[in-house]
Amino acid sequence: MKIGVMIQEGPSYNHEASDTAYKFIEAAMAKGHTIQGVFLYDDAVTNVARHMEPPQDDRHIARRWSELGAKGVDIVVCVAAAKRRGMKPELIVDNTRISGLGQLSEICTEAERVVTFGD
Amino acid sequence: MKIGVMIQEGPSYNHEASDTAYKFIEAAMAKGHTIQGVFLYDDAVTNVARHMEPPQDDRHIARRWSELGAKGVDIVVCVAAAKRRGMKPELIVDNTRISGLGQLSEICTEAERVVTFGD
Amino acid sequence: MLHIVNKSPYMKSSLESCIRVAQKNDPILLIEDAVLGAAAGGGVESLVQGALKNHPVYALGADISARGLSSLTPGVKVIDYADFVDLVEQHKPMTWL
Amino acid sequence: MLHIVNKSPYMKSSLESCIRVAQKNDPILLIEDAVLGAAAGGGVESLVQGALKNHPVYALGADISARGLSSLTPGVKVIDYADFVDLVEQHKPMTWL
Amino acid sequence: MAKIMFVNRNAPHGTIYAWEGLEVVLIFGAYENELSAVYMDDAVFSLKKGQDTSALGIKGFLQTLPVLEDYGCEKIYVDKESMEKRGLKTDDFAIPVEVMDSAGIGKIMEEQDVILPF
Amino acid sequence: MAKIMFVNRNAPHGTIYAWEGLEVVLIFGAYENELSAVYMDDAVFSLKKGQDTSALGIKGFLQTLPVLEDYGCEKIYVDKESMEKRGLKTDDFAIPVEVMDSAGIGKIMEEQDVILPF
Repeated sequence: MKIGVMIQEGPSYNHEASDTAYKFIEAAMAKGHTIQGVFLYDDAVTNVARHMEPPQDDRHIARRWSELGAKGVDIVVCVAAAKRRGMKPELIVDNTRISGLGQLSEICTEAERVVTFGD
Repeated sequence: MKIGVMIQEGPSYNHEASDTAYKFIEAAMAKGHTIQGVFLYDDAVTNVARHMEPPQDDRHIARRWSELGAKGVDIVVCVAAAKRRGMKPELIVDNTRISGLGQLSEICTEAERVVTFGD
Repeated sequence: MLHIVNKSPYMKSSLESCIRVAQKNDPILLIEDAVLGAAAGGGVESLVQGALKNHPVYALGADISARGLSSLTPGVKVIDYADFVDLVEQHKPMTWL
Repeated sequence: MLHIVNKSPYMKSSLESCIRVAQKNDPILLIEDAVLGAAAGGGVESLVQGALKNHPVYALGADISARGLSSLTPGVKVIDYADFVDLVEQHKPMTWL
Repeated sequence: MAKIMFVNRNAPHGTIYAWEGLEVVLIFGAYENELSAVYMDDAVFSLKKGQDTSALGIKGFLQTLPVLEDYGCEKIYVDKESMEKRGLKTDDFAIPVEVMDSAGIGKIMEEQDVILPF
Repeated sequence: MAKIMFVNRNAPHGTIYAWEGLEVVLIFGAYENELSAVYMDDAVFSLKKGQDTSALGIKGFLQTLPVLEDYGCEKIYVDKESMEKRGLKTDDFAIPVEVMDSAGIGKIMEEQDVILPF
């Protein structure tokens, strides 16, 4: 089944939303579902900040998304939200991309399910 | 009177906290009070993202803080929170600085009042 | 002590916790979404009326106007940012997020 | 339809709104801070018991363990992320933030 | 072609959600989908007449509400209980809406392909 | 020298506040202030024994609680009503606390120079 994911807030480390979304996606992929796209909206854009440096014994949220992107999951950062927060293209991790809300619309059209995580 | 301000969340644009804090500080300075320091904690660190580009007809939150800093207000960005969110020193606006929670402790000791704004 | 509340009492229990703990005559200031609690005729009006028996209750005018609230619970005083500063000068603040 | 709730019912009214709108037999899944509502013996237990009359109620095990909740309201089913995926496969989801 | 519904639950101005819940309509309107919006809980205040954000220094959205229909969001539902609990009447709203009870809201949600909360 | 109180009201793990409310004690402890902490509302769950965050993949803080005192935070108050409403008893907590009613919490708040909410 094609599943889309929107992370609406739950910016990196402040809310659990990013963690739940990641665990959900991992489990969905393990079951053979296709992730149609992960749309990072509002403050969720900070999930993929390239220069993120969490404490060494903590999870690395941006790296996790980048690795998921390397596996072929389309990770889309909302352009308007990114601009408001100073997240230029060179400041986001590899294997993710900046695009518009139109991408969320397409995810909603193509996916059979769309799950939202947020604050 | 010496007033300290902590902005605990309310990252730029997502919550009103940053706006209320700014309006409060403006009003306090207009009355002749001293702002002992503004401590940006947790997600509030995104308030001073250098590359922020809000829509042209909207307020520019980072520039506002930078201008306040230019007037001599000490605007301190929590180092641990900044690291978690990829906010390196070169990515924050002028007239603000990155430092530790010790600065918040000093604000609490020196200010006669400490007001918190947040989510 | 000045109690600052910023969450709508329709959605979050912060105002209730504040009222429960606040000492008699301590002022309570509603800002941001909390001003929705100051609108007259709503389901939380009795909560605010109860608070008014023991506390001066203020609401930030800029937030009231932004939400288009025309009729407020009698007794709630509308103030501006300068008055907010005066309240902080007179009382040590605690924010109920 | 699967109703996903992530806020503690002690602090925020999301679960109440969800229960009010959810159609009979629609499953309700408690995740993140919402699992606090699944703990037995608390003040929101009657809310959850009411929900159980009309809905299967699930709670995410990882969130339950993280909060050290040992005793849950009878009837609440503890599930893992894989079960969460299955619920989404079976029902279109709505998240009550 | 999907049936997409935006469920607005947050109060205006305290957070950006009310704003984004409208922004998303303006963009989604360019695609071939069937759009609708629900306003419930504190989001019913987002529809209120007379909102003036000038003293806050932030942008309002009263001018966006009347154009939602032009962008393909033809149905705007308001949850009756949320409205009444907040002492509001349909006259208080800046645009015409369809008031619906809890069961009705639950039913139209059930008919959607995708629900996005704001 | 100031009397500083950290008022914890948020649930553990869903947001970072519970964590930061402890982090701040570890740092403030290096300065000459009188520190105390209150746990009320959902934050009473932060003190619960047996929290195991391994399945979430995030760091817990049960090991931090017992050292708060060493960092100069000698008083840990729990709001009685919050605790009872959530079906918790002092036996459920990982550290010894002082349980206080609403009036008592209000009174000790009043005695502080600075209150920081988490």
